[in-house]
Amino acid sequence: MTKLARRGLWTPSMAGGLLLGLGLLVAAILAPVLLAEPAEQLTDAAGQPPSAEHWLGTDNLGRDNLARALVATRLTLLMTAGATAIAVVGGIVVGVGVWLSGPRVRKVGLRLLETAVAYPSLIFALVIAAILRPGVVSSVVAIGVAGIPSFARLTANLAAKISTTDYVTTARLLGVSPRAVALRHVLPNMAEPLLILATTVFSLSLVELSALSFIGLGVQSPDYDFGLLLNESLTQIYTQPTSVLGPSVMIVLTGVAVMLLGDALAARANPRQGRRAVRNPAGPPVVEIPDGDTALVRVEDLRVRVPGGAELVKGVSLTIEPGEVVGLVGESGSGKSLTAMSVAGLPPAELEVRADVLRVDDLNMLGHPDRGRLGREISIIYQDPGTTFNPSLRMGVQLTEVLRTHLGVGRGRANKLIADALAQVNISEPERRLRQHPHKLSGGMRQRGMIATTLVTTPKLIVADEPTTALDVTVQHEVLRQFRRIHREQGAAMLFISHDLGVVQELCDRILVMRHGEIVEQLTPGQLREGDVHHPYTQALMDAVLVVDTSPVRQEFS
Amino acid sequence: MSISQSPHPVPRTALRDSPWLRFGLQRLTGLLVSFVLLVTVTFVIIPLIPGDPAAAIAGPEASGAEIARIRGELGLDQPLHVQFFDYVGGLLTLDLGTSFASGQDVSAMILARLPFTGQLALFAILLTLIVSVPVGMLVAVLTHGGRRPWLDHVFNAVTSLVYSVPQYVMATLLVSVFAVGFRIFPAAGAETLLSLVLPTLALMLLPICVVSRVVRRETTVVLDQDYIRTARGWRIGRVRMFGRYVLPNVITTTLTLSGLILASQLGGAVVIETVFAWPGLGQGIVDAFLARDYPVIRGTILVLGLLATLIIIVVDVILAIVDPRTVEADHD
Amino acid sequence: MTNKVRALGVAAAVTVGLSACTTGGAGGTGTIQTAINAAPTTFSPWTAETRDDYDVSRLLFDTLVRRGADNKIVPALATSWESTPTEASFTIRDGATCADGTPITAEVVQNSLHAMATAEGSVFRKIVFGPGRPTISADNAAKTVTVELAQPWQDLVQGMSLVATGIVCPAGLENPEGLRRGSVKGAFSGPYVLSASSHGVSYTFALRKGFTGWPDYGDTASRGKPAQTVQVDVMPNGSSRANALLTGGMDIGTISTQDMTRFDGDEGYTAQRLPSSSLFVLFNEREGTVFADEEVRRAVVQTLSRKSFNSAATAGLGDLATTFSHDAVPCASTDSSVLIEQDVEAAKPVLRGKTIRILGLEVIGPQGAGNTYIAEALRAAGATVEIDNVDVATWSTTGTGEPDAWDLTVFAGINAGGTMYGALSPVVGPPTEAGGANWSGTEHKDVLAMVDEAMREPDDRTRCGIYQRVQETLIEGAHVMPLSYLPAQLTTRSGFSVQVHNDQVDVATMQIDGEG
Amino acid sequence: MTTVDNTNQVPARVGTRPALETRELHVSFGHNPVLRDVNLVVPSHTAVGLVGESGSGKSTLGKTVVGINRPRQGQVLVDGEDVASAGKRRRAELRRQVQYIPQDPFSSLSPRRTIGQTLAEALDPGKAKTSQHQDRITEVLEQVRLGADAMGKYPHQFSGGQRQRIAIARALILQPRLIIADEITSALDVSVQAEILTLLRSLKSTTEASMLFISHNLAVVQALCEYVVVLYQGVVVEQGSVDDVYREPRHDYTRGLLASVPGSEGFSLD
Repeated sequence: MTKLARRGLWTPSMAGGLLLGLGLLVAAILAPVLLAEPAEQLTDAAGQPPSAEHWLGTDNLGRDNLARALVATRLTLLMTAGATAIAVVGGIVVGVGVWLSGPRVRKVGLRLLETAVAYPSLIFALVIAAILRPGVVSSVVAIGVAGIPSFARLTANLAAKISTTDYVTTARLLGVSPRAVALRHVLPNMAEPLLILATTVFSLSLVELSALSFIGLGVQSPDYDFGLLLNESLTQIYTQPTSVLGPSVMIVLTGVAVMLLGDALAARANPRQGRRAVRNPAGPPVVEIPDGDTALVRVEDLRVRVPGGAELVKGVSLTIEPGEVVGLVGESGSGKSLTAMSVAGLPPAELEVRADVLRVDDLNMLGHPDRGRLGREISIIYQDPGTTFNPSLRMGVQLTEVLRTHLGVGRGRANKLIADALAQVNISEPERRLRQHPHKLSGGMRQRGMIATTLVTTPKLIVADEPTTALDVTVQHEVLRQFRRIHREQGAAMLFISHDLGVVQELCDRILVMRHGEIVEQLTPGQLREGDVHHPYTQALMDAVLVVDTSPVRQEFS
Repeated sequence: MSISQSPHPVPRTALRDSPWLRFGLQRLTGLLVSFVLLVTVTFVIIPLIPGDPAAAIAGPEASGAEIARIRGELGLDQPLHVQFFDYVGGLLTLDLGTSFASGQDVSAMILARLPFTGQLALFAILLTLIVSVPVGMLVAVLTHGGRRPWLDHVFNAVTSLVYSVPQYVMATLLVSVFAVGFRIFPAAGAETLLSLVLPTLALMLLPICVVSRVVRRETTVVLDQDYIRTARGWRIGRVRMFGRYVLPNVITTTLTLSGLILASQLGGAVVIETVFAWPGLGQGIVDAFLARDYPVIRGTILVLGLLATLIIIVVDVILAIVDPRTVEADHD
Repeated sequence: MTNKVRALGVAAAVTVGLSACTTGGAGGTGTIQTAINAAPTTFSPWTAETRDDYDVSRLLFDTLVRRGADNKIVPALATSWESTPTEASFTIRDGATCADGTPITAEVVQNSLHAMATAEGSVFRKIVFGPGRPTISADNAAKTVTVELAQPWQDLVQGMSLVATGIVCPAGLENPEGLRRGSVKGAFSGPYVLSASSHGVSYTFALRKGFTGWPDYGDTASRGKPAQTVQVDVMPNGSSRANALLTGGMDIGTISTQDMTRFDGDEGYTAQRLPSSSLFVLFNEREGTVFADEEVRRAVVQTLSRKSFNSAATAGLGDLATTFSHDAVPCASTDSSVLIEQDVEAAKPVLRGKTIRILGLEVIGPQGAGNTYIAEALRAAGATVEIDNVDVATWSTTGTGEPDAWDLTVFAGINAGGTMYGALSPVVGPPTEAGGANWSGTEHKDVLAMVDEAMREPDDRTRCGIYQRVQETLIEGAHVMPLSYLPAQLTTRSGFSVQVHNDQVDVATMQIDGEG
Repeated sequence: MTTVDNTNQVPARVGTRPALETRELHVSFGHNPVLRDVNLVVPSHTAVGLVGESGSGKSTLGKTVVGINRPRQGQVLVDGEDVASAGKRRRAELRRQVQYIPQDPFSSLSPRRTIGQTLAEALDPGKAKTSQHQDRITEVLEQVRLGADAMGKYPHQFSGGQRQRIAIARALILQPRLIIADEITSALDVSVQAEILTLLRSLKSTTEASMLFISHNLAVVQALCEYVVVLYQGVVVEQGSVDDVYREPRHDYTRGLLASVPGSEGFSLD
């Protein structure tokens, strides 16, 4: 149990699900052995109300209702498991099969699956059960087969994602057969989501099996499952309600047990599970700036940590003067982004942020400063992996957001303003771009679009978090030029983050080198150019910068 | 220097290359293919159901001679391929045939039932969306980033519980409490608008669980997206954030799912219709099964298939309007 | 559950009736809401097959006579009649008209009866007219219609009370297809016309202006008036009906599930339980089968308890049966001493090692519980039992078409004709494979001879004596085992009424009481 | 020696067949031409850089060579043999002579398979049993400076740079004639990029494989390759030895590329 707890498995969902599940398993195993007689023997005590002897009364053949409900657990679980297995295995075979077949078959197959999924599955089951004649096996087959299309579709969706990954492409290039690709790469990598889906299928099968009984096409006497018992007693719901209690409670318990287990599995599969939001103590929204403190941004002893875990930023202090461009350089995981986002007031919710001072102008970033001021005064530009803009909104809406929300500019005027700004950062046909969705624009255009917004909102501080990392060098060049330009024209201070010393040295007035959550060196571009660095880490970063050598003698790279 | 711009400005394509046209054609072909499949499969498969329509019509006290006569009258003594061509011939003139059991026009019978089912399914899905989208989003937002773990557990437990109650038990409970107990709503039939309340409620509960869970999950996914981080950077208000940035991206999955639920409810409401004596298609097809009324079974299955496909197409079109990438993705 | 209820449409369910016998005036009032189990399969009275068909036809077509209390025949369209075993003549009421205004003359009646007697597909033809073709003649001037039979058939006058002999007006005879679909308004001779329908969903019947031909059941008091409109919904689920009745959504309805007890002691309702079908064990006695041997049949009968079966099949709400027909059928045996006594111990040695295949009709009790009881009881007595609970269609198909597939079934006899002859049809006469309706496979020539004798016998007492012998022969020979009567409860909300005679709801006596 | 035309200017080594040659290769997606008339030679035992911006078609070219994309026209010759016209078995052999390393080290390795299994699969696509090929796997892991203990570990236990090494090992394990490295350093931090480049340079001298190194950064190409081919809007605009092209770029686009590497001569933000 402690082991489970450590792996984040011992949640209330898991505990509840396991407990219920175990109880049901015990009932399934023991009840048919121990309770066969009261459950199946005909007696004269027919149709009796609840009593000490028969807690839930007896049915019209004098059999104990509670015993029957318990004994039915075995058959119900077996049937539901059977139906689930058919749906899952069939679904996987069809779903993966469709994805591994040729493009033509795939297209037709997917389309057919889509239609099949939309078809009322109960009607589907009804036909199958009717043809096979009602009974245990035909119910299982009917519900199982009826569940195949939707599971196949889900599998196909998962397989679609996996089959476009590089590892599948590579395996195919290596000549691995489609079957082996499916078995080695596709299936194992979707095992977890499939397992979670299977729990959903299980609870759905349970309910559908009983619905089949309700229509009269389920299990037939003398066999009995929850559905049959429920259906038998449902006619008495108004006259002897206790008789309904046994099977309905059992159905619900079974369903809940499986759903809870599924939820627990899903939670575990979610990599973000275990994150717990931290309530950072909130300071006042604004702080007083001491006389003589000219800095626009002041950070003193900033510490960011995983609650109860590692410290990711270990006491960083920095200042940015108005109009100053400060570069923050370091490799992945050095804490540079966390530092920048703390400055911007948007640290990840699950991290603990402490600092002696953390302010931008008089805005206390440890408190809850006025949203409008934050929006107007601090502009943030992120790395562009193609996902920084909302895919379902047109560029115009998104780029004018700050203008309209915080500067009270009307839509028409905001569009006009931003269009002019886009033209200034060399974007052609700005009006058309504003009407386009983000995916129609290249990464460079999107970044320049972001930069253009600062032309019209004139923030005091621009926080740029690796804004050129995902771009080609030529595009990076152009974007950097625009940064330089707005800096010149707006005079905004800037916190510019990069892992590339080569990039920052061209743009920044001052460069801070970060490593393992600490600032290890502070440099001017001049020092950098002359190689006047002291920390070995800075030296290593410098060595890593490649420049084009166009001199006659080839540069040797070591 | 403009080298950072796309080197392949999309050229004006001929009409046949229009993604929308392709999209339309593809959907139409899909519709046709599934229709042909459905016609053939149902034709072949329905007579496999044990039980002779003639015996079902004649009843247990009829004589063997009488049953044989009815078989002849229904055309069941003809070779299967002759029956098939008759059937297909009828379909081509939009004639679904006449009911074995009642001699009534099958299309008229289906048309009489369709509005009841449609009404119920539409109401249920609309209300489902109205309830589960806000609930799902709210729970996602409130629990995002590991906040309020108790809400997380309560939400899971409650939805699991409601999800696990068989619909007919739920329906019966609703009737016994609200109709028979408090006499607030009619218990059965489809006379007034009030009659819709309980069946809709019974039909909604399961989809509400499914959809709100999905909305919640999708919202959580969306909240972790880069573009939400971007929007946070603009410090826009909560309402705008959820309305403009989260909702449209949640709604795509939700709509797809709702389409499927709507389609499956058109026939899948069998159980609810029985409890509430609601004269819809589900009830109709069960009756037809019991009477081995082949033309009605086939007709209903066909109509349901057609509706299911149509709903999918409509959802696809809506999605394509919401998010144009879906149309272009088909282009590959 | 649906099929259960649906089958009760076949095996049970007495539903709606209408009109009042003594309401003279044409004025109707208000609406009566009621329900049927399933869509009517036909609107033609001759081919009516289900109880729902009968109910609907009762509203639309008048019959010459009705069957009142104690099987007394009372006037309806015919004001008087005379009969012998081979002939009957009826005098037609003055001023009766069809829905399109055509006067109902003797000739109109003659044509309708002739059409019925020659119609294909009417199970009632033989029940009414016996074997052979009748000759029907009319005298317009004397307003008499005379039916001459090919052989003696005592049931003829009673047959004229059945829905199946409802008079179809000339417009209907001209358009049989329209008649079947209910689309020919002029075809109707009864108190109502079908004014609107949504097939399988609901049907609206409107009272005909000036209809006066209400049946005369005698001195039954009536305070009410027939409804101007009868609204009939299709409502297969028994609980739904009970709910609708309890919540005011329905005025008159029949319930056949355990929901019956929900009205016990409720003063707002009048509830009357009626046998809707008679349940009895029927053996497949064909040569080579296990029940060709009388000893084995007897052992089965000795094993089973009617009481336990009744508890399983009807939750104890049904009455125990003393014969294979309802006890309200003329000449039904009520003598329980004829029955073979239960003696499980005596049966055990015989049943041990025998394999018995039960063809179960799943509507006999919830999920076929009645059949389950029989299976378990036989199993406990040492037999090897295979049981297959199936729906009505499969049951009918297997029972009539696959004699090799089953050994025993619980038969649910509806006996819509309400005659002893009708009740006998599944056990005597030509077997199904020979084109007959006899499931058991043995013809019982001796019984047939007795029936023939009964049909010639004009004296009721003597005739019933013969029928008593018939029932004893079949019961004592363990050819059938009477079990119980499946009950259906006619439930009427206060303020409404419907008349029941002879355990049958006349399909024409629904009224809204008093001030309405 | 550099020209702007499409004449092949990368010389084949005398007496040996080039590892790769493309002749008049045309590739299009739908009706959009992506590559036009591409003639390219990767000589034996040589690294050729293929540069161009996003959308220039350079990745498409790489994918066409390994067979992920199909050319509309033209030939791909591996070791002097036309792949398309080779028999089925021979084609499979030729394909194995060309190994492809994708850009993203995070999606190029199956998360549920150990490094050993991944490498074994490359050696033996049919069985993919680690045990039979332990020695070879150890050997190749050492080549990319990872210990043999990496064999039993899963991808998530490695950093991006280490994963890229594993991807390189997978390409090397078959001792191919040609490796196509598709932007394999672009997703990495500069410091990690430098490590990978160092590794690749040392591999050049210890393996026989030629390399087609796809990148958008001329500085990276210079650190590794002898020859460079510049692709612009699907057309080869310039090619030749790195020295020649860098010293005297003929095409504006090449000049732009050269000037856009921060810190390089001519780089300016004004």
